[in-house]
Amino acid sequence: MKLAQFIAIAPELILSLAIVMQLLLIALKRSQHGIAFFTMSAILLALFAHYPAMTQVNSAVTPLIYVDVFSLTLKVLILSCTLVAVWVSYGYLRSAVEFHDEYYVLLLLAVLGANILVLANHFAAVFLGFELLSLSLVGMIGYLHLRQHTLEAGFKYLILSATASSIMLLGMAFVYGATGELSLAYQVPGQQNLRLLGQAGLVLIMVGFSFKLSLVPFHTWTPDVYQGAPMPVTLLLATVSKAAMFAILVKFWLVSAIFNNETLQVLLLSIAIASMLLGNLLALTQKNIKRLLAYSSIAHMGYLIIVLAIQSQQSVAWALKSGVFYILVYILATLILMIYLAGRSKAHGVHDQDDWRDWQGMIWRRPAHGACLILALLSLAGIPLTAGFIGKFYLFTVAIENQLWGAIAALIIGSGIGLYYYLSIIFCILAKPPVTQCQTVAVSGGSFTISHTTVMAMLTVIIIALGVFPDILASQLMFQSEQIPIIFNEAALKSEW
Amino acid sequence: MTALTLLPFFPLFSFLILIIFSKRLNWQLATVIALSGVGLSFLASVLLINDLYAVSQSSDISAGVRESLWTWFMLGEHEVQVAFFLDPLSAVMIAVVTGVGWLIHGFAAAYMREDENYSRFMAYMNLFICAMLILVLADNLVLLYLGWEGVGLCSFLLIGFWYQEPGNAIAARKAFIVTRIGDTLLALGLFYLFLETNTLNIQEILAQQDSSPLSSEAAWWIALLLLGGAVGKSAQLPLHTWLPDAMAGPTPVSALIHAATMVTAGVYLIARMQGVYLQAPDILNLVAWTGSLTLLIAGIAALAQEDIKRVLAYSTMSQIGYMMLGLGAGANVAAITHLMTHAFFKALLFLTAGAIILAAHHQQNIFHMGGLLKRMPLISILFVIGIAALIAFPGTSGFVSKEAIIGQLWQSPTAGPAFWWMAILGAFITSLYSFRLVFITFFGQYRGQHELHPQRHFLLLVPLCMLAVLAILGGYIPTNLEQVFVAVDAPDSQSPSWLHSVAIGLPLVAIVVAYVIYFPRANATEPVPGKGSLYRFSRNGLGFDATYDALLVKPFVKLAKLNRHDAIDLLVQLISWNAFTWNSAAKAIQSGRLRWYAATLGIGTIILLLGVML
Amino acid sequence: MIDIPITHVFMISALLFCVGFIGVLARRNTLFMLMSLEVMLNAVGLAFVGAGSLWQEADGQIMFILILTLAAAEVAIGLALLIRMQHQRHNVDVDGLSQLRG
Amino acid sequence: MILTNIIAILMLVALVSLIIGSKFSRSLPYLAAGSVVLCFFLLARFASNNHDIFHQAMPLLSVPWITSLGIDYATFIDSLSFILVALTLILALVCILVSVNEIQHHHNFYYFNLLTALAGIIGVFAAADLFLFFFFWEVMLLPMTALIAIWGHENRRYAAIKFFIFTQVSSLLMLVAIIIMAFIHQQQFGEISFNYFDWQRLNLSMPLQYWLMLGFFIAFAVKLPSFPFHTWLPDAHTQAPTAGSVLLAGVLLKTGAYGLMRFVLPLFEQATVEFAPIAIALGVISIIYGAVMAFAQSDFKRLVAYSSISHMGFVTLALFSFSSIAYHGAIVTIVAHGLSSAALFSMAGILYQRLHTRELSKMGGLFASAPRMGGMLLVFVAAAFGMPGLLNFVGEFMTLTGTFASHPVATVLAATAMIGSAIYGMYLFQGSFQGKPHAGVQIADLLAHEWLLCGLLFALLLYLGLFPQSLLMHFEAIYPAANITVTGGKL
Repeated sequence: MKLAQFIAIAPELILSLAIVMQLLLIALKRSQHGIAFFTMSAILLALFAHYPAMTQVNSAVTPLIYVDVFSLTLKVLILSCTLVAVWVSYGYLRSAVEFHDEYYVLLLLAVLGANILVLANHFAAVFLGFELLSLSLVGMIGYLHLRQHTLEAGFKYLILSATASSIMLLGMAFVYGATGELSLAYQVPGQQNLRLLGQAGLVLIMVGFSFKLSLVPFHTWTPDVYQGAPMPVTLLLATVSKAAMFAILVKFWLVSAIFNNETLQVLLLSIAIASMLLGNLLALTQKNIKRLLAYSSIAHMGYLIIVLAIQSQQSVAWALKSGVFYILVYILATLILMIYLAGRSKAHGVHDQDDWRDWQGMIWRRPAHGACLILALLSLAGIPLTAGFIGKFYLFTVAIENQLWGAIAALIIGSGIGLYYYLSIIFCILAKPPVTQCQTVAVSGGSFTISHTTVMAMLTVIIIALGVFPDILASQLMFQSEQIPIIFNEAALKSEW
Repeated sequence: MTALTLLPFFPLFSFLILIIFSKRLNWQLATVIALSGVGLSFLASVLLINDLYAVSQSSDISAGVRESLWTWFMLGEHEVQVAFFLDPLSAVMIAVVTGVGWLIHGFAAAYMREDENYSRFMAYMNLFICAMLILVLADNLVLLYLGWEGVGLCSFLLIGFWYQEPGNAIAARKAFIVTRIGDTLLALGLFYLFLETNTLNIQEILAQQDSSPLSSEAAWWIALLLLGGAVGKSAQLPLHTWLPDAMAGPTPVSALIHAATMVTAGVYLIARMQGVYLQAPDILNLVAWTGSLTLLIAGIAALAQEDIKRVLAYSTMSQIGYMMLGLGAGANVAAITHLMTHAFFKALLFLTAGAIILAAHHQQNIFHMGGLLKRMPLISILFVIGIAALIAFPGTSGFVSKEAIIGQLWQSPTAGPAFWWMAILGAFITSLYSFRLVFITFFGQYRGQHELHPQRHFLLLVPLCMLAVLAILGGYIPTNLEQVFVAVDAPDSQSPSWLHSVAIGLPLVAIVVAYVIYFPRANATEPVPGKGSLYRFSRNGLGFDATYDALLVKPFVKLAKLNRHDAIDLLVQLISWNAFTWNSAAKAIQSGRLRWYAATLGIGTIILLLGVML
Repeated sequence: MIDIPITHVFMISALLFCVGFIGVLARRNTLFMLMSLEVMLNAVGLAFVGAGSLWQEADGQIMFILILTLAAAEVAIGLALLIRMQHQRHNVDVDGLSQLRG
Repeated sequence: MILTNIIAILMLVALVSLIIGSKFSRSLPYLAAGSVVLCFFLLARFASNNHDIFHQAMPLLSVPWITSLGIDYATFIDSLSFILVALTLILALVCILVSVNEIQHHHNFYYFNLLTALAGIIGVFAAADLFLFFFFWEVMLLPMTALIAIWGHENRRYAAIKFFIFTQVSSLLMLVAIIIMAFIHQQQFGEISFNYFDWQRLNLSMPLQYWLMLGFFIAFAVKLPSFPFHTWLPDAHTQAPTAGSVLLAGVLLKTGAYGLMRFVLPLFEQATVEFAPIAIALGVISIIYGAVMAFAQSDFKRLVAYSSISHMGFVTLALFSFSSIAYHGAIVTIVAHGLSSAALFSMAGILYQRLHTRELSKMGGLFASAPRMGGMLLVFVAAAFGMPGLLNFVGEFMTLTGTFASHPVATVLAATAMIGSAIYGMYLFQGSFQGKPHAGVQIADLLAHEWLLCGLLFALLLYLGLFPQSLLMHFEAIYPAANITVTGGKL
C-alpha cells in the first residue's frame, strides 16, 4: 500500500475513522447536537478529501477497489446527499425527548457501504458494501420503534433485502464457479460446460441489483418501506442507495466482460419497460406522497437503466453522461420534496405528514414553498425549464442513438401517465386554499425552519439553472474510456458465449 | 372617383350615420338622411344612364363604363379587383334599385314612423341598397358575391327586424340559410369557372366565350351551379320555401327586397352570364323548366292563401318564374323588362297592401277585410291598377313585358310549345288568384273587428301614386338591352296566328271565372267551400316545407344532437378509464403481505432465469 | 477418496437455497423466517466453497467467512426487530404486518 | 436580436409584475399593455427598417447553447413569423383588455402567466433551432395550463390536465422525430445539428421520411387541432378564462399551422405528397365535423370552440393541396381566424361577466338592452361564417379556389361548411341576442375598454378583409416549398 493509494481512498478512510470516533464520542458524552455536527463535519471532510483523490484516478487499491472518475463523481453525489440527510435528520430528530446518537452511526455506516459499493471492483467488495448499506438501512428504517409502521417497514426490508442479497450472492458463487474469477475486471466467459451456470449466476446478480433499484418485478417492497421509514431515511433510500446501486450496476455492465451480453440486455430492457409502465400506473391514484414518490422512483429507475442498453462502443461515454445527469436531476427533485416533507414532520409524531391533499392552496399561503415543490414536480415530470426535461432529453438521445424503439414508446406512454399525477399534485398546490385551518397542518408546523426554505430554494435554483444551461454541468461530466476502464464492445455484445 | 364609384357609397354613408347615432336621431332627421342617401344615388344613376346612352348612341359597340377602385386580392396571376361596370343591363338594375328603392324608402318612412327602432330600420334599408348596387354593378363575380351575401344579410336583418317574435327570427334564419345553400352552389360555380377560365372578371369570361369557349362539360356544370345560386336567391324551385315566410318582415321590406330587387338578383345573374349559358343549352332548358314549374306551383299555392302578403309573395315567385322562363327561352330582353315592370307593379301591390294592413291594425287575413273599395277608395284603385299590371291587362306595363316573353316561347330552341302552354296556364291562374284577392278584399262588407284608420301621410301616398304611374307606363321605358345580349337566332318556322289572341284573352276569361267563383263569396269570413285536404295542401305551398323538414332538417338536427357529446371524446375517456382500471389491478400486487412480496421476488427470479435459459 | 463432480455441489447448494426460500415463503412465524434466511446463506456458502475447491483457490472460503459474519449481523437485527414485535403485538406472526399497502 | 428583445421584455415585465404586482394589482393591466405596445412598436420599427425580411428569412441572434449536441440559441424572422408575432402581440392586447374586469384574484400571478405564455409563443415563431423550438413549444404550455387551472371555470382541472397531456404526449413524438433528424444530420454531414437551415440540406430516404413527417404532423395536428385529436380543445376553450380562450384560439392553435408550414411541408416534401390524401381527408372531416358539432352545442364558448376546429380544417386542407393560392388562403385564414375567434371569445367573456352563464338557453333577447354589443356580435359571427368584406371570406375563398383544381370532391365537401357555419352562426346570434328577452334580464351595453377591443378587432377584420393584399403581398417571393410541391402534388 503506497501513500497514493491511501489518498485514493481517503474519503472512505475518513468515514471509517469518523465512525469509530462517533462511538467514542457517544461513550464520552451523549449530545444531540454534538454528534450531528461531528457527523456533518466528517462528511464535509470526506467530501474535501475527493480533491486529492482526483489526482489518483485509474488506480487500483488492492484487487478489491478501483478508483476512477465515474465512481468519484457518484461518491461526491452520494456524500452531498448524505450531508443533506444528516442535516434533515438533525431537524427531524431534535424534537424527540431521547438521544439518537446511534442513528448517526448507522447513517455513516450506510454511506461508507455505499461508497465501497461505488468503488468496488471485486465481488467481495461488492458484497461488503452491499450488506453494509442494507443492514444499516434496516437499522435506520426500524429506528423509531415507537411507531408501529416502522417495525413493519423494517422487517419487510430486512427479510426481502436479505433474500435478495442471498440470491445475489448465490449468483456470485455461480459466476465464480463458472469463471474462477472474483474480480470484475478479469472475468471472461469461462469453460463451455459451465456456461449455463455462469448465465444463471449473472441473472441472479441482476436480480439482486434490480431489487435495490426497485425495478419491476422486484419493486414490491419500495412503497411500504418508503412509507414506513422515517422521512430522512426515506430520503437516504431514495437518493444514496439508488445512486450507489446504479453505479455498481454500471460497473458490472461496462467493466465486467461477462455482462457484456445481448440476452442480458434484452432482459434489462424488458425490466426497464415494465418498470416505466407499472411504476407510473401504480402512482396514478396514490394520495400518500411517500408512496407516490416510491412508485415514481420505480418508473424513474426504469427510465434510467435505458442508458445501460447501449449497442456500440462510441455511445458509451454519452450514455454514462446521460445516466449520471439523469440520476443527479432525479435526486435533486426528490431532495426538494423530501426535505419539505421531513421539515413538516417530527420524529415523535405518529406518522409523517405525507398526504399531498394537505398541500391544497400552498402557493397562496407559502408562495416560496409552493413554487419549489411545483418546480420539483415539473422536473420529475420532465417539463422544460427544469433539469428534468434535459435529463429526459438525454435519455431520448441515448435511446434513439441505440434504436431502442420499445423503450422509447414506453418512455412516452409512461411520462404521459406520469403527467396525470404530477399535475394533480401541482393543481392541488395551485387550488384555492381550504377555508378551515385544520386541514393545512402539513403546510405549517413540523420542525420547519428558514434553513429548510433556503436549501429548497437553492436546490430549485440549481434545477432551473441546469434546465436552462445544462452545459454548466454536462460539460464537466466526461466518461471517455480513458477516464473509466471500459471493456464493453459491440463485438463481444453480439458474440454468443 | 366618379359618380359610378360613388353610387353605392351614398347609401353606405347614410347607413353609417344612421347606425352610429341611431337612437339620438328624431324621425325627421333620420328620414332626411335615409332618403337623401338613396335619393343621391338615384340622381347619380340617372346621370350615369344618360351618359351611357350618349355613348351607346355614338358607337354601336356594346358600350360599358368600367371604374376600378383597388385590387382586392390575387388569385395566382389574376387580380380580383374592386371595380364597377355599367352597361345597359346593370343600368336597368340600378335604375330599378335606386328608383323603386327610393319610393319604397319614402313609404317606409311613413309606415315605420311609430317604431322605436326607426332609424335602425332605415339604416338596414340603406345598407341593403348599397349591397344591391354592389351586386348589380360588380365587374367581377367575387365582388358580385360580396353584394350577393350582403343583400342576404340585410334581408335576414330586416325579416327579423321585430326580433322579439320568435316566429320572425325563425323566418329570418330560414331565409338566410336556404339562400345560403344557393350561395354555396354559386361559390362552387365560381371555383369551377376560375379553374376553367383562370379569371373571374365577367367581361373577360364573356369575351373568352367568343374566342375559346368553355368545354361543354365544364359549361354544363358551371351553368348548373350558377343556376343553383340563382334559384336560391330568386326563390325558385326547389329553394323557394323561404320567400312566403319572409313576409314576416315589415311590409316595405317585402316590397323592396322580396318583390322588387333582391329576389330578381338570380335573374340578373343568369342574364349576366348568358354567354356561359349559351354553351350549355341543356341548362337553358332546365332554366325554362324551373321557371315554368315555379310559376305554376306558386300560382296554385297563391290560390289558397288567406294572408294578403302571402298571396303576393307566391305571385312574386310565379312572376320571377316567368322571367326565368324567358331567360330559358332566350327572351332575355323581355325577361329583364319584365323584371323592371314587375318591380314597379309588385312594389305598388305590396305598398298598397301595406297601407291596408296599417289601416287595419296589422290585420293581414283577407277574410277579415272586405268592402275596402268604399272605405279607402284611393288605395283600392291603386291596388287594382297593380293587379291589372300583374295579370298583364292590355295597356299596362305587365302586358308589354309578359306578352313579349310568352310570344317568344313557342318557337324558342330551348323552350317550345309545351312551355307556352304552361305560361298561358300560369297567366290564367294568375288572374284567377288576383281577382280572388280583389273580390274578397275590396267588395262586400267590411268584416274586420277594428275600425279602419287609413293613413293620409303624403310620404305614404306620393310613392304609391308614382308607382301606379310606372305600373301602367313603365313598360315603355327605353332600355337598349339588345346590345347586351347575344341574339338567339330563332328558326323561321311560323308560329300559329291564334297564339297571340289566346295569350291576351285567357287572363280576361279568368277574370270572369273568378267573378263567378269568388264574387258571391265576397262576404265570407271563411275560405269555404272546399276547405278540404286539397285546399290545405295548396295553402301549405304544396307540402315542400313539410318534405324538407322531414327529409333534411329533422335528420340533421337529430344527428347533431345525438353526437353533441362527441363520440371521439368517449374514445379518449376510454383510454383514461383503461389506465385507471389497470391502476386498480396493479394495486392488488401491493397487498402489503410480506410473504407475497417474497413470492414475487422468487417468481421474478424464475421468469428471468427462464428468459435467459431459453 | 472419490471426487464429487462440481455440478453436484452447485445443485446441492441450489436445492438448499430453494429449501430456505420456500421456508421464507411458507412460515408465518418470524423466527422461522430468520432461520430460513440462514439456510439460504449457508447454501450460498456451500456454493462458494465448492467453487473455490474447483479452482483450487482460497477465495471461496474467504467469501464463506464473510457470509457467516453477514448472517450473524442479519440475525442480530432480525432478533431485535422480533423482540420489538413481541412487545408491540404480543405475537410473531408475520402476516400481522400488513398495514402498509395499496 | 429583435425577437429576443421582445421575449426578454415580456419575461422581464412578467417577473416584475409577479414580484411587485401584489401591491399595485390595479395598475398591472397598464404595465402589461404598455410592454406589449412597446414590443409591437419595436417590431414595427424593425420591420420598417429592414424590409428584406419579407423576401428571405433573416437570421437573428444566435449563440451556442448546449455545445455537446451542437444546439444553439438561434432565432430568425421572415414574413410568416413576422405576421404571426404581430398577430400574437395584437391579441395580447385583447387578452389584457378582456382581463381587466374579469380577473378577481392573484392579479400578479395572472399577468405573469399571461406574459410568459406570450413570450413562449413568440419564441416558437422565432426559433431557428429545433431544440429551441421544442423548448419554447413546451414553455408556452405551462403558463397556459396555469391560466386554465387557476382562473378557469367550474371544470377547469379536468380541462387543464387533458389539454396538457394531449399536447405533451404528442410533442414527445415530435421530440423523437427531432432527435432522429439531428442524428441523420450527423450521419450525412458529420456533426450533429438541430438547425432548421442545416436540415434543409438533408436528403431523407422514403419510409424514414414518412415516419419523421408523421412525428411532426401528429404534434401539430393536436395543436391545430385536426379531427381525431381535437377533443382537448372544446374543454380547454370552454373552461379557460376569457383571455385564455382568446390566447388559445387566437394564437396557440396557429402554432400548429405554423409548424405545418415551417417544418412539415418544406422538410418532408416527398412524404407530404404521399400523405396528402389522408391529411386532406382529415381536414375535410374536421371542417364538417366541427361545423355540425358547433351547431349541437348549447354553450356559447363550446360552440365557438368547435367552430375553430372547423376553420382550422381549412388550413389543413389548404396546406396539403399544394397550391400556392390555397397556401395564401391558409395564411389569410390563420390571421382571420385568429382575429374572429378572439373576438367571439371576448364576446363570450363580456356576456359571462354580465350574466354569469355561458348557456345560450339562459340568454336571448339581449338586443333590446345591448344593441351595440349585439351589432358587434353579429359582425363577428358574420366574419366567422365568411361574410365577404371581412377577412375570413378571403381566406376561405382562396383556400377553396386553390384546392378545387387538385381536389374538387374535397372542395365540394368543404364548401358545405359554408352552409354549416351559417347555421351555427345564426344559431349563436339569434340564441343569444334575438327572441323574447328573459324576464328582467337587463345587461349593460359595451363599456369603454370593451369598445376598444371590439373596435380594434372589427377594424382589423374589415381593413384586412378589404385590403388583404397588405397581408399577402410579401408572400409572392418566398416559400418555394409550396410551389415545388405543387409539381410534386401534380405528379
